[in-house]
Amino acid sequence: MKKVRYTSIDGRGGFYALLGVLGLFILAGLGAAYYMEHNGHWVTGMDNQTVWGLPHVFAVFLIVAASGALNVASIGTVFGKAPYKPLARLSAVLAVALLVGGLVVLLLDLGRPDRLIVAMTYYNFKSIFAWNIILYTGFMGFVAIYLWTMMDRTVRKYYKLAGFTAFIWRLILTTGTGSIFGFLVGRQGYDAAIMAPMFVVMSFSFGLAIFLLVLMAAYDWTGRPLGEALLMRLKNLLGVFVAGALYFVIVFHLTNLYATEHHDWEKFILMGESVHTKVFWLGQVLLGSLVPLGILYSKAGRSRAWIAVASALVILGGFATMWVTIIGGQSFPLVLFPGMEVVSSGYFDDVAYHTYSPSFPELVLGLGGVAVALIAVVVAVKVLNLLPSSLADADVDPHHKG
Amino acid sequence: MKKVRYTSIDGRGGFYALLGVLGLFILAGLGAAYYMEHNGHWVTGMDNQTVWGLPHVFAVFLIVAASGALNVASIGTVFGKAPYKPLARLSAVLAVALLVGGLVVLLLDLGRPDRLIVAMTYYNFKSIFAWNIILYTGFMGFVAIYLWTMMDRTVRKYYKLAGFTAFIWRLILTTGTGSIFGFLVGRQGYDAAIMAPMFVVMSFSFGLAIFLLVLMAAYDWTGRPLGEALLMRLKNLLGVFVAGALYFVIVFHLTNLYATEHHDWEKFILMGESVHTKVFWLGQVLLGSLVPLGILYSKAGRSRAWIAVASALVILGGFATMWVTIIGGQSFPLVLFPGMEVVSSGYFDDVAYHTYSPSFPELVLGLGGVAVALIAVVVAVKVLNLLPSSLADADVDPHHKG
Amino acid sequence: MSDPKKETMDQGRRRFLGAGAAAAATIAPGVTLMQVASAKPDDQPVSDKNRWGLLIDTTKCASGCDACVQACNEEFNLQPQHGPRTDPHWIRKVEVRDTATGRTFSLPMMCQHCENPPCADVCPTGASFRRDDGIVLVDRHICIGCRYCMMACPYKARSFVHEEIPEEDKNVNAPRGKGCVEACTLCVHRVDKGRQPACVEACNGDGHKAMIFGDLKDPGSEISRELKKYPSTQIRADLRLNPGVFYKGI
Amino acid sequence: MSDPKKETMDQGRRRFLGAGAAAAATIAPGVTLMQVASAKPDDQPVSDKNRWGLLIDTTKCASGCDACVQACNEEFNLQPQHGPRTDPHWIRKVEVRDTATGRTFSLPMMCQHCENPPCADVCPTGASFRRDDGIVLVDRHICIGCRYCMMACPYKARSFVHEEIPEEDKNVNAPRGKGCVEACTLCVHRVDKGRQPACVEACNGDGHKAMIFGDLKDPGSEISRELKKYPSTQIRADLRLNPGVFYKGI
Repeated sequence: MKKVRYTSIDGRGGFYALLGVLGLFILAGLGAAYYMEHNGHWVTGMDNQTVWGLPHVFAVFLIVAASGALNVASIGTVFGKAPYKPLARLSAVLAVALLVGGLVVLLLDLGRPDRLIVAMTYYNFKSIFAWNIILYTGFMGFVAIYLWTMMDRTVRKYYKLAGFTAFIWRLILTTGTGSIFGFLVGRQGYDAAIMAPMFVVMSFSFGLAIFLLVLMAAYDWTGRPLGEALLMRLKNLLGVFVAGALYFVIVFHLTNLYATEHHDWEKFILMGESVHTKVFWLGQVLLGSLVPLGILYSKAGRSRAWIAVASALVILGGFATMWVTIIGGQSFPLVLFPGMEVVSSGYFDDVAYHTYSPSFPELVLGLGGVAVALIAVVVAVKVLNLLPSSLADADVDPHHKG
Repeated sequence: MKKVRYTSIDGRGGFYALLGVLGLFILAGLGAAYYMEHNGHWVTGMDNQTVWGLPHVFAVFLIVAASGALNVASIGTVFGKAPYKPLARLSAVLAVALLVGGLVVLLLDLGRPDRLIVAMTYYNFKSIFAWNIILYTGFMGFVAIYLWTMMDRTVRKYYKLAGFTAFIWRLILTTGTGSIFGFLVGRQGYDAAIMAPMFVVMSFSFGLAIFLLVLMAAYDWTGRPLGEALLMRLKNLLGVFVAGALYFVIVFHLTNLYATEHHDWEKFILMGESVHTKVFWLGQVLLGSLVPLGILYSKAGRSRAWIAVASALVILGGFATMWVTIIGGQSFPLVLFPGMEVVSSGYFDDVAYHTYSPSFPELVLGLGGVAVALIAVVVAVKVLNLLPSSLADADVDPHHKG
Repeated sequence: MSDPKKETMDQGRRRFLGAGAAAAATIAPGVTLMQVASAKPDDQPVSDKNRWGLLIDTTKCASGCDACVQACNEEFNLQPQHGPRTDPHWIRKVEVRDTATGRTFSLPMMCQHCENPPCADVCPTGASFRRDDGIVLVDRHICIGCRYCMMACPYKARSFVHEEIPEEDKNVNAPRGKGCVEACTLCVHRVDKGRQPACVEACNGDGHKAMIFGDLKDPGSEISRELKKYPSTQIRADLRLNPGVFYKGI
Repeated sequence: MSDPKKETMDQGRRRFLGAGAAAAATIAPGVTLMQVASAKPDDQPVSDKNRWGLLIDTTKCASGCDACVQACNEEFNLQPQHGPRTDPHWIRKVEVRDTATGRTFSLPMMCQHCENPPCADVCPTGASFRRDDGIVLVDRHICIGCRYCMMACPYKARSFVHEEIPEEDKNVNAPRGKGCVEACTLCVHRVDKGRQPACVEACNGDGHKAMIFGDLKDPGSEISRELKKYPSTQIRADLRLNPGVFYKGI
C-alpha cells in the first residue's frame, strides 16, 4: 500500500455556489424557527396530540445517521480493515456535521430554545434525554479527538484508543436515541427494548448511505479517482446494513402481531387508512429497503449511478422510517381503557387516529438542519486535509490485484 | 493459496475410547428419559409452576449454538472471507450435530414423546413452536445440501446458493427460537421483541465457542497444524460476538428498569435472593462474558490454552444464560393483579418466587444430548473428509505473510 | 388428516341427554329458571351464536370457602398424588389485597376461556383450541405434552399430568392421561347438556351465589344483564385476551 | 446551582393563609367537615406524610356534565385561542363503553398524579417533578419545552402552551408561559391552603358529588375509608405507576 496523501479541495466557483445555496437554506431555516418561536407552535402542524412533528423527523434522522457515518472510520480502526482507513477522516467529519445539523433542528424546535443554558446546567439523571445531551456533547468531543489523532503525527499513538472510544460511544449514543422511544411505556408504538438495537442497525444503514453519496459527489466533483473495488465493498456493506435494519423491523412487527394487546396498533400501521401505512409500505419497506437491496445485489449494483440511486433511496427510506416511528407512533391514540372504547371525549380520545400535516416552516427548519450538516462538511474538506488525493484501488487495498 | 486437502481422521485407540465414553452418556440419557417417562414427570424437579426444566436449558442451548456453529461456514460463503472457507465443512457438520443433540433432549422431555408422529402431522400454523419444527427440519436439510455442494464437485455450482439459503434459514431459525420466549405475553421475563435478535447474537457467540473448542481439540489430537493467524481471527470474532450478546442483555434489562411495571421482575433477577441472581451475575455476566472478553482481548488471548479457557467460559455462560432465561423466567410468579398482592392462594400465587431443583435424571438426559452432538461430530470426521490436512496460515490465507 | 377440533366437538355433541332444561333444573339445585333458560338447548350444535362465560362476584365470594374447588375436584375426580406442586389444579382460591387501598377480596381462579387464548396460539399441534362457543379445551389425543401452553397462559390455569392416573380414579367427565396438559373445561360435558358448571352449582348450593354462568351473547341472559348494569373486570384486561370470565369488585 | 424543586415548594409554602380549616369550610360550600379535616394544615410544610389523591365515582359522574372542566378553566383562566387541538386541556370529560359487556360510563380525566410519574422520569431538566405529598407539577422556570413529558404521559394529561398568553388572561393560581408544558396541579394553590381542588368543589356544588379529595395516607380520611371499603380502579394499573386518582365503577 502506498502512503495515503490527504489534500484539501480546490475552491472553485462551484464550491462557492454550493456554499451560497446551503447558506440560503440555513437562513431560511433560521427564519422559519424565528417565525414559529415568535408566534408560538400553533402556527406549525403540531398540536397537543402530535407534539413532535417534522422537525423531530429531520433531527432524529440526522442524529441517527451521524453515529452511523462514523462506522466507516470504526471499521478501519477498531476492526482493522485497511481499505477503510483512508476514508476515516471524512467519516469522522461527516459524523460530527450530521450531529450538529440534527441538534440545531432539535434545539430550534424547543418551546424555549433560549433556555439552552438551562438544559446544559439542570440535569435529571433518570432522563434518557438528559443522558443524550451528555452523549451528544461527548460524541463531538471524542470524534474530534479521534480526528486529531488521525491528522497529527504527534498524537498518533492514541489513534487506536480514540477510535475505540468513539466507536463504543457511538453505540451507546444510538442506543440512547432508540431508547428515547423504547422507554415510553404509555404508547403502543414504542415501549420496546428492541428499539435501541434497531436504531443502531438503522444508523449503520442511513449513515453509510449518506457517506457513500458524499464520497461519490466529492470525488466526482473534484475529479479525484475513486476505486471500483472500494466502492463495491461499501455498497455490499450497505446492503448488509439495509437487510439488517429490515430484519429488526420484521421482528418488531411480528412480535407485536403475536400479542393480541398490540393488534389494534399493528392494524393501524400495517393496514390502516392513514398516511403512515403508505409511508411504511412504500417508503420504509419498498423504496427504502427492498428496492435498494435489489439494486445493490443485482448487476445494477456495479454501476456508480445505481449505487447513488440506492443510497438516495436508503436515505429516503430513513426519513420514512422516522416519520412512521415518530409521527405514526403519536398518531395512534393512547389506550386508556384496554378492551373498552371511548365513545366521546372532550379531547380527541375518541378518534381512530390523530392527524398531523406539517407546515411549511417545519419543513424549512428541517432542511436548514440538513444544510448545516452539509455546509460543515463542505467547509471542512476545503480547509482541512481530509480527502485522500486518490482512492484508486491500488492506493488503498494492500491485497488489491490491479 | 494452495488447494485445501480434506482428509478423514485416523481411528486410533483414543478415538474408540472417546466413542465409548460418549456412548455411555447417551445410554445413560436414554435410561433417564425412560425413567422419567415411565414414572411421569413428578420424579423430576419440574412441577406445574416450572414446566420447563434443566432438559430445556440443555436443549435450547444446543439448538441456539447449532445455528451459531454454522456461522463460520457462512462467513466464508456468504461474506466471501477466504480464511474461513476451509473450516466450512466442520462448521456445517457441527451445526447439524448440535441441532440433533438438542432436538433429542427436547423430544425425550415431552410428556408424550411417543407422539412424535402427531407433532409431525398436526400443525397449528399460528404456533411459533410448530414453525420451529419446520425450521429445524429445514435446517438439517439445507445444511446437508450445503455440505454436499462443498464436497461434491458436480454440484459445486450450487455452493453459493446453498450457503446463502442456509445462512438466511439459520437467522430465521434462531429468530424463531428466541421468539418462543419473546412471544409469551403473560410473563414478565419474556414478552419482548428483543429476544429474537438477542438469541441470534447469542447463537453467534455460543456456536463459535463450541466450534473453537472442537477445532482445537480435533487438530491437537490428530496432530494437524492449526495456524496462529486463523486462530487469532476466530478468537477476535468470538470477542465481538460475546460483547454483542452482552450489549443485548444490557439493553434488555435497562429498558425493563425504566418501566415501573417491570421493576419487581428486574429486582428479582438482578438483586433477588434466588439462585438466578447468582447465576446471572456470576455465570452469565462475569464468567460468561466479562472474563472471556478480558482473556480474548488481553495478552492471554494469544495463547491457545487461554483461548480454550475463554471458549469454555462462553459455553458455561451460555448455559447460565439459558438457565436464567428459562428457569428464572418461570420462577417469577405471574402478575395476575397488577398493583395488588396475593395474600394467600391455593396454588402458590402468593410466593415470592417458585423454586426448582433439577433432578439427577434431568441432568443425565441433558448430558446425553451433548453426547449425541459430540458423537455425531466424532463419527463424521472419521467417515467423511471434513478436516483440512493442514490449517497452517500459509495454507488458508492468500494474504498471509509467513 | 382429520380435523381434531371437529372430532372433539362431535364427541361433545353426541353426548347430549334426551331430557332438556327441566332435567337440568332438577339435577342442579339452586339454579334459577333464568339461568337454565340461557344454557344451550341439547339438540343444538356448538356454534358461535353462544359464548359461555362466568361472572364472579368477589364481594360475595367468601374468604376461606372452597366449595367451588371441592366440587371441581369431585366432578373430575382430581385426586392428590405426589404433592401440591405437581397435583392437578383446575380451579383455586386466591385472596388478594390492593396495596394502594388496603382493600382485600377473595376469588376463584380457573381457565378464563379467553376469546384470544395464548395457549391455543402457541400449541404446536392444535391440541389446545377454542370451541366456537368460547370454551377453551385440550384435545388430549393430540397433546404431545410440550407444556408450551402452560408457559403461555397468563393465569396459570393449566396442569400437566405428572403421573399415571390410577384406573379407579378415571372419570367419564373428561379423559385424562399422563404426559398431557389439562385444565378447566367449563364443565363442557354439563354445558352441552344444558347444565351449570359444577363450581357454579356448588357456589349456589352453598348459599354464596357468587358465580353466575350463562351466555354472554344472549342480551337477555342474567349474566349479560348483570354485566351491562354493574362494573366488572377481566383479569389482565391489558392483554386484550377478552376472557369469558368476569369479576365484580376487583 | 439552586434546587428548582425546593424553590417551587417554598413558594407553595409561603402562600398559605392564616386562617385554617374553618376558612376552608366557608370558602368551599358542600365540603364536609371530614374532608376539611383531612386536608393539610396551612402551617405545615409539604411532606411525604400526606399523599393527596382523588376518588372519582363514575356511577355518579353524569354523562354530559362538565362542571369540573368549567371550574378548572375558570380557576386557571384557560382561554380557548386557536382551536381545540392546541388549546390547553387540564381536565376533560370522557365517555367510555365496555365492548365486552356493553356498559357505559362517564368520567373526568386529568393528571393522575402518579407515584412513579413517567413525565418526571423523562424530563431532562427536572422541570417535571413530584412533590413529597404526591402532587406532580411542572416548574415552568426550567421547562425548556421539549415535550418529552407529553410523549411519556400515558393519560395525555399535559398541554403545551402553543401561543402567547394575553396579559389580561394571566392568572395568579399558576404561572403559565408560551413554549412550556403545563397540566393539572391538583389545585396545589388551594390544597396548600387546606382547600379542595376546584373540580371537586364544582362537582360537589353541582350535587353530583362524584369526586372525593383527600389524604391517601390518612387511614381516617373519607377517601381512604371509601377506598378500603369499595372496589376501585387506577387507570392503566398495568403500568404500575400507582396514580393518586382512583375511579369507582370502571
